[in-house]
Amino acid sequence: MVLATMLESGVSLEFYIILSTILFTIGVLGVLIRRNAIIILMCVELMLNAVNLLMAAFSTYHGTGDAQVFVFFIMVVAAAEATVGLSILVLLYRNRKTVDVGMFNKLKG
Amino acid sequence: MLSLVVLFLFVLATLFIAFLKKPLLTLVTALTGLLLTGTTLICQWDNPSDFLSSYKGVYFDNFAILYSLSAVIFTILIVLTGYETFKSRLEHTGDYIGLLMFSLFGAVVMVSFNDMFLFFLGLEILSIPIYVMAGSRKEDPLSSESSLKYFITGAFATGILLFGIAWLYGATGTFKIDEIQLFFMNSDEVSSLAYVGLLLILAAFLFKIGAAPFHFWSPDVYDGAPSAVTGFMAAVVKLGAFGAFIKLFGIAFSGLYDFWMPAVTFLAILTMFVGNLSAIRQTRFKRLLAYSSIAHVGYSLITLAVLTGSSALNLWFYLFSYGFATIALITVQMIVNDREDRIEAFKGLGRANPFVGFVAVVALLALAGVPPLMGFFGKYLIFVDAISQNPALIVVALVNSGIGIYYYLRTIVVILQKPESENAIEQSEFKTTPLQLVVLGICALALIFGGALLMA
Amino acid sequence: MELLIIPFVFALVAMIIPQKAVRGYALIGALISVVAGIVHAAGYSPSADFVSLMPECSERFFLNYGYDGIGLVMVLLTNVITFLILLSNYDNEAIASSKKFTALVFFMQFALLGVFLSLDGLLFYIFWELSLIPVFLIFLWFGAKGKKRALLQFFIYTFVGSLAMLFSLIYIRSLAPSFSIEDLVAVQLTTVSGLWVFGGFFIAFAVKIPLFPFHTWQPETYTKSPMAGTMLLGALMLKMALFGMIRWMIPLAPEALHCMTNVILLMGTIGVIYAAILAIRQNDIKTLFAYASVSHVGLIAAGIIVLSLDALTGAMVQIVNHSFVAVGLFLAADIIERRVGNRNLLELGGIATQAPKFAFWFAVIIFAGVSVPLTSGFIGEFLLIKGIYGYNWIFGVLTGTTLILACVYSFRAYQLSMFGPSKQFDFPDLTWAEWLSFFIIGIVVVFLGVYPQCLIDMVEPSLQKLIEIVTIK
Amino acid sequence: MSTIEIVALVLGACTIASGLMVVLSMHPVRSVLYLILTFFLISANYILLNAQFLAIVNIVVYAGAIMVLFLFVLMLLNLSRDNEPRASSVMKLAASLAAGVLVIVLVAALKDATFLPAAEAAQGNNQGLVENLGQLLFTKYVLPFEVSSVLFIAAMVGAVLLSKKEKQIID
Amino acid sequence: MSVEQLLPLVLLLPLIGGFVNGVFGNKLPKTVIGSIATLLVAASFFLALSIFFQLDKAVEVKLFTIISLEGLNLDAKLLADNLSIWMTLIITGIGSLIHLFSMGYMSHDPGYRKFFTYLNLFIFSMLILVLGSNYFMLFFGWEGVGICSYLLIGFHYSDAQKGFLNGIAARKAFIMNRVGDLGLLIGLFLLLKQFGTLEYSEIAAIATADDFVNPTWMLFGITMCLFIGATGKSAQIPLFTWLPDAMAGPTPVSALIHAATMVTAGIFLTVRSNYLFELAPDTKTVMLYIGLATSLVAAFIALRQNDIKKVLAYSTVSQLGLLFVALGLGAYTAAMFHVTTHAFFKALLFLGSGSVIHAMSDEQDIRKMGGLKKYIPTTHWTFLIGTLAITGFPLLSGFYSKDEILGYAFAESIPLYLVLMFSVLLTAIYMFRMYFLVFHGEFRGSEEQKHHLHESPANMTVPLIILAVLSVFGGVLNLPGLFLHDQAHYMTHLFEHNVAGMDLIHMEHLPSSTILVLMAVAVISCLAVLLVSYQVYVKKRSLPKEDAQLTGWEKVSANKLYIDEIYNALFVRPVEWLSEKGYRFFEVAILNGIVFGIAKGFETTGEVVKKWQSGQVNWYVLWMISGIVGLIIYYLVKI
Repeated sequence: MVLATMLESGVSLEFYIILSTILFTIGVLGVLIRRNAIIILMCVELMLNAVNLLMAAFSTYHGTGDAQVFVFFIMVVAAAEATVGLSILVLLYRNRKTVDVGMFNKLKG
Repeated sequence: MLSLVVLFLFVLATLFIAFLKKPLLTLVTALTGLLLTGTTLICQWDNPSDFLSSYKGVYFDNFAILYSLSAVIFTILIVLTGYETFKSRLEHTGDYIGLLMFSLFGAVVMVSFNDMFLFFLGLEILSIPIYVMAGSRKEDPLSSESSLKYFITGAFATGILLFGIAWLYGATGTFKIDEIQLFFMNSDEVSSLAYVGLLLILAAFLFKIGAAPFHFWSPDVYDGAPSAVTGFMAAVVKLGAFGAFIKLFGIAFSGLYDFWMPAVTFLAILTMFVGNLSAIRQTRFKRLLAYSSIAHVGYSLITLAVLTGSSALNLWFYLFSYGFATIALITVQMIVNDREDRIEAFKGLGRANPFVGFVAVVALLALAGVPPLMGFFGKYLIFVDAISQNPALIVVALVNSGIGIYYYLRTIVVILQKPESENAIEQSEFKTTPLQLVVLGICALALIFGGALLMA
Repeated sequence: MELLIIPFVFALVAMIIPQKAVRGYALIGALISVVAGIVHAAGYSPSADFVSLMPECSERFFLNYGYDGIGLVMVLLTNVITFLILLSNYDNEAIASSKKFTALVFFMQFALLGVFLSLDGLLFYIFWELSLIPVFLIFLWFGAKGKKRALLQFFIYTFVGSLAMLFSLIYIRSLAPSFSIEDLVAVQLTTVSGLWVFGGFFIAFAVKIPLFPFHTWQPETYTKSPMAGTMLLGALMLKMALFGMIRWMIPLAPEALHCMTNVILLMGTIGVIYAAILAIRQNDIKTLFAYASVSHVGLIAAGIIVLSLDALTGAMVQIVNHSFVAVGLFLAADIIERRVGNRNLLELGGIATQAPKFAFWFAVIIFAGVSVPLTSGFIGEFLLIKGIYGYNWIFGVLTGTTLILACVYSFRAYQLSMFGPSKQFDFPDLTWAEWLSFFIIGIVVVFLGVYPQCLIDMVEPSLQKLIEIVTIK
Repeated sequence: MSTIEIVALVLGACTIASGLMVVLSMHPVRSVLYLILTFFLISANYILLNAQFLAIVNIVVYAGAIMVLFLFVLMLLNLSRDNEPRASSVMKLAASLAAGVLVIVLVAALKDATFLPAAEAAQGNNQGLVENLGQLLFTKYVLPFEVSSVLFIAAMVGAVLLSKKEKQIID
Repeated sequence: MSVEQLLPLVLLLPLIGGFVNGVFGNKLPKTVIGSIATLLVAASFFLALSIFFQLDKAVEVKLFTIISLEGLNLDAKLLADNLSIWMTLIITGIGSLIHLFSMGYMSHDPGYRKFFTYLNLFIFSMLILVLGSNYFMLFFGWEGVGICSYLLIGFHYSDAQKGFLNGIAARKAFIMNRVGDLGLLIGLFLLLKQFGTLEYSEIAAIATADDFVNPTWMLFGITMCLFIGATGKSAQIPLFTWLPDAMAGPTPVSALIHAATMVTAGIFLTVRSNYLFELAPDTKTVMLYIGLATSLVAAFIALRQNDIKKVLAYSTVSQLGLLFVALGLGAYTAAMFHVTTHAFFKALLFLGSGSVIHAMSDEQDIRKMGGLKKYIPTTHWTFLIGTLAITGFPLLSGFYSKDEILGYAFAESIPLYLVLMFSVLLTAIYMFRMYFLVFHGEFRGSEEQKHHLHESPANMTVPLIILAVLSVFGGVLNLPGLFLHDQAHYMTHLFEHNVAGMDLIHMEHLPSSTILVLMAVAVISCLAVLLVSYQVYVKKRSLPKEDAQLTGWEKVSANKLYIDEIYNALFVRPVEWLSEKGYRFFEVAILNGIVFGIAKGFETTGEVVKKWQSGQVNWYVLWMISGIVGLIIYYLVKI
């Protein structure tokens, strides 16, 4: 396939590392500045996706499938986390009628 | 491997038997499972075998068995001590116990893994039930809040960890521990990818064990979570996390020891100070425990910072003693059962219930590291190991022990103090259950004689 | 081995015996310990080597017990003083009939004996720390009002101090094959590492002795703690530190001596003078005695550190003397406080007319405290000051002022409380238990003042060996 | 610059832009939609990386399942309004600073990175195909695979435990 | 019995007495108590006497070892030679008389038993002091007598008015003594350093050996230290102010301790160490001038004292000064001679004053007395003898002993002689003043006192009479060679072994005529003072002024040269100030402040660190990110 040779053709590994780093950082940024817990959860998903992308890039680079298998597991975990996270949010919403993380500051000091 | 299977089967059994709404039966099932797991673990001592010989995903060497067995013991204690609470919601009794056992499953995987796959999965299996359990007092907003905080920071840390694993994989091209180890041993020049990956993984670990500046979740979560869960986090989760930590850094990354050692040393110092200083002014008991736990993480990190042949053992012993002390204190806290969880509520405990008071004092002294309790020997082993390499670090640790004594002692004084009036005793009745007393007894015995046995 | 087992067993059994029998039980238990100590002393022929209590298994660290002359003296002292403490509290119903108290005192005795008998660094440390717990509990359960601050101050202070010692022990352990004292002594340190080791020990001991300027915990603790606690502290716990200097600090790290001798000597000397001067205007009798104690032990510490045979011998004599005197003084203070309900010297007076026996024995104790000849205090201070004088004459003269200053504050205390016309309170004379306590103290003090040689013979070989170790290193 | 490079660059830029929009758009639903877009773009990247199966799974699992779940919860909790309070400006500044520094230091760390020799990018480099991955997953990695089922059960039990309405609360 | 057997017995008898009285005394009647005490001391005296006559050479008796260490050997050892036995005789002799006197004097005192116990213990301590064969034993006794002195000065501690002051006087005495003791102790250390032993005989052997190289500074130090010790015990400048205050004790105590025996311990010490002092002439000079100054100052103060015992006390100080002048001149035998006679007449005077006080119902102020000679004749006559003896009235004991010292002074230098003579003159002035005021003129006390006036019982007068006889004839012990060549210089010969090897008797080189002139001067001056005093106090009946009317030198004298005030300002106040301020501003504010400041610091830090835990999860994440950034920066910096 034509596309398979992309690494040789000048799209370097660094490109993907930087790309995923930036995506990851965007996720981090989201976690930091958003106060809606659901969005924060989404940003975490974005972070995980950045990792997935990096894994895939390395997989291609190293020429083994291991990393892609790893990506599957990351997806598994992401799904599990999303489930649990959302149920926590539902619970919280029931208790406090909000999902604004800024409101959850009773525990401190 | 067999123990994992046994554990899993009994978790399922517990979950299903719980539908009968007979809490005692559920408890018995769970305990049977845990005891059987323990037995299978013991049977594997000195006899590391693998279920799948072609792929050594998990590997039960003595190190793994030691850590797993301790985790099993702690889980038994926690289940016993928390039984009263679990029982109060009949339809969830099985869930509670099952989730704790799931978490234990994760912990066992985390100390026996052999590649990043299982490490990562183990970590998640360890964490996710705890996210849930932290919020398991559903009507309590604090519990939910702690759950949320733990979850957000935990998920974030998972992201960091995975990112780190990815970078590491990029550098080494493998997920296996032994291959990574070989890679670092053999290559003269290690790619920066590996360094960054290592640091990201380190950060994730520091989060999981609660070291500064990744510790912020822990006081809030310890405080908000139901007491039994707090105990579980302090004892089992920490054991699992540290087990994996020393496995990765002590084995896989030992080639880069010179690189990460100063960072770990610095963070150990920072953690000790943050934990101890924050604990000084606490008025809530579980927060105090949380900060003390942070401080203890600091001491534990010393083993990693110096990393000798006996580090894994020392660390185990330290965590083992710490676990007993914490579980004892959590049990006492549950007996006191103050709504506000004030330390002041402990006043008159020694008078009203001498045995509980005694165990509480022993546990606090053990945390403070007073000989001849187990906690002292834990510290002692760590310090002896470290002193020839880094005496200054030990000085710092001792200074911190000194600070720590302040708040432990204050608490002890509260416990042993005479109440101002006689009515005060009657007001504060401390209800105990036989199971809790058993737990306290076991902890006290372990704390008092554990050290001597080891040294002998 | 029975030396250690007896108090331990008695401590355990104390919890289950009937309430009425506690007082008698306590005395019997303590007496048995004293007898056990005397049996050991009778069979002891002075030499510099350690007599192991369990020779067959002394390589197990937690069974490595033994004594030399110094240790034996300390053991005897501990047993006798424990007996005295129990005896002198006999009439203090609230304390003496308490099972808790009895058990704690026996436990304390156990820990102290452990400190004096252990020939293993770690074991020493364990017992050292262990000894804090009973005192802590006695203080907590039987202490005066407003004790919390003093309690925390004292315990944090001493705990932190012992942590420093832990550092030293661990440090030197990392250079030695085992924790046994022979191995530790055999370690050769550089000056710098010697300073580390020495410094750690020193902090621990300086706090506990206590040396100026680490003494601030003491007056407050003494005033707030119950009499038995004060006695345990003043008579025995402080001696642990002095003993520790002789047994552990100096032999383990003599490399640091040339840097530290003058420092410690200076601290000791300042302490002697400073505490004495402060004692002069104290009106609380317990605070006054606390400062007096600071002053006296400062002299002992200074004497130990100059490491001459006479000063060391003097230190041993003075350790014994100070223990007895401390028990006597605090017993006197307690008698006054219990009967008058007041410790303020300015509000006391005229007791001597009402209670001549008490006045007499109090005077004997005071005389021993100001080291009048024919009391052991004189022998101790004579040798100490001579030793210090031999090291450096200026320090000798300065520490010698204790002879004068001690008179000033001791006699002031005695006079204000005992002399003058009778005041408006009723002061019954001594009960038999109190009298007997004073009597024993008096006999010992005078006997050692006239014939200290029996003590000197016991400790001399060990002290010679200590000096030898230092000289060789 | 070859076509592929240009494609990759454009794709990368789009991904980043879309990702940023997730964070910056204030309406939650819009964020979700941007996230789905991002997932699609990442899938495109996967294809570019010759990980075809991954690309499909990514869309199916993330965009298809997880994001729907998110949307569902969003709707359930009736949060689809633009009323999210803003983070404090201090936080914003600090967060941007931290994120910026994070990118910079990571990239800086990458500056002198050395890489293992790349694998022979042979024509037959097709480990991204489903049969290869399946092979790996069910032979070599069967244990983690099984263990992940434990994770799922745990998550499931947890989710049930948390989401189930208590009888007492209803009463 | 041999000397070796007798010697411990001499020592032990008073101890036994003290012990018996102390332990069993409360079951015994008063007479038995007093008799036990008195008889045992008397027995001791007779034993000592028998030793004295048996003794031909020094005898040492080792009792046991006190301290035996490498390089330090201190034995409890007794030494009997002429000097120590002579002192023993004085102590036990005068001691038993005073015991006898006390039986009467203290008969109404509730502390009767205690008093005799203390008195016996004092005798015991004093005997240790003089009989010990080394400086260590001497120090034992030295401090022991200090303690007994303390106990006896503060004897009436429970007195409603004066109890408290008595206690303070006792304390002052002990503390001042202690200052001297410290000096002595350091002297002991120096001796040990120089000679390696504290045994008199060994030190003497070394110091008098031919090949002994005199380490001048060392010996100066040693002797100065010994002298400091002596100034404390023997009440010399600067440590003399305790002695007048010590008069707070019962009068027999003043007689025994503060006149006859204890205060002469300093003299004894110096005589014992004479070979050392001979090697250190500078110390002797110091001693000479200190003694001279003390003598003058005390005599000056005594001039305007109105307390009968205070006058005697200052007189004692003055006489002790005179003794130190003698010692400074190297006139050891003369000093011992004067010690002996002084013991006689000063004990007599004190006991006499005791008898007076007893008669006056415990009144001590001479302004309230007068005309007592007809009420208490025995006391009057004996007191007169004592007064004459101390003023150096011809042919009485004081005349000889004082003249001997004056002679030495003259031989040394004439100005010295003149100053000393002046001091002697002052002695005569204040003694006669007191005598006349007390015994002549009108009775000035209250009616009640007058009503009670009575002569003391026999057990009080008998000792007075015996002492009066001794005061009269004591001079024969060391008659100058001028009169009777054969019997002359009995004491000089007695002590020639103790002060051997020194050129002592330079007075003998004075021509007889000079000696006669000196004697004549002394006699004339004494008589002149007597006549003038008689004129002033008996004929003119002039009375002491009230305190408020005093001016000029009289005021200074009456106020004791303000020395107590000066000492207060110089030593007592600063120490108290230091004690109070040190406690408040150093101990509490600084030291405690530091300790609690550290604790506070930790708590404050804890408070601050707690704030870090904001409760906002975004911030937690932010800190985590910062941590990661930090770690990676660490990497960038490190690699």
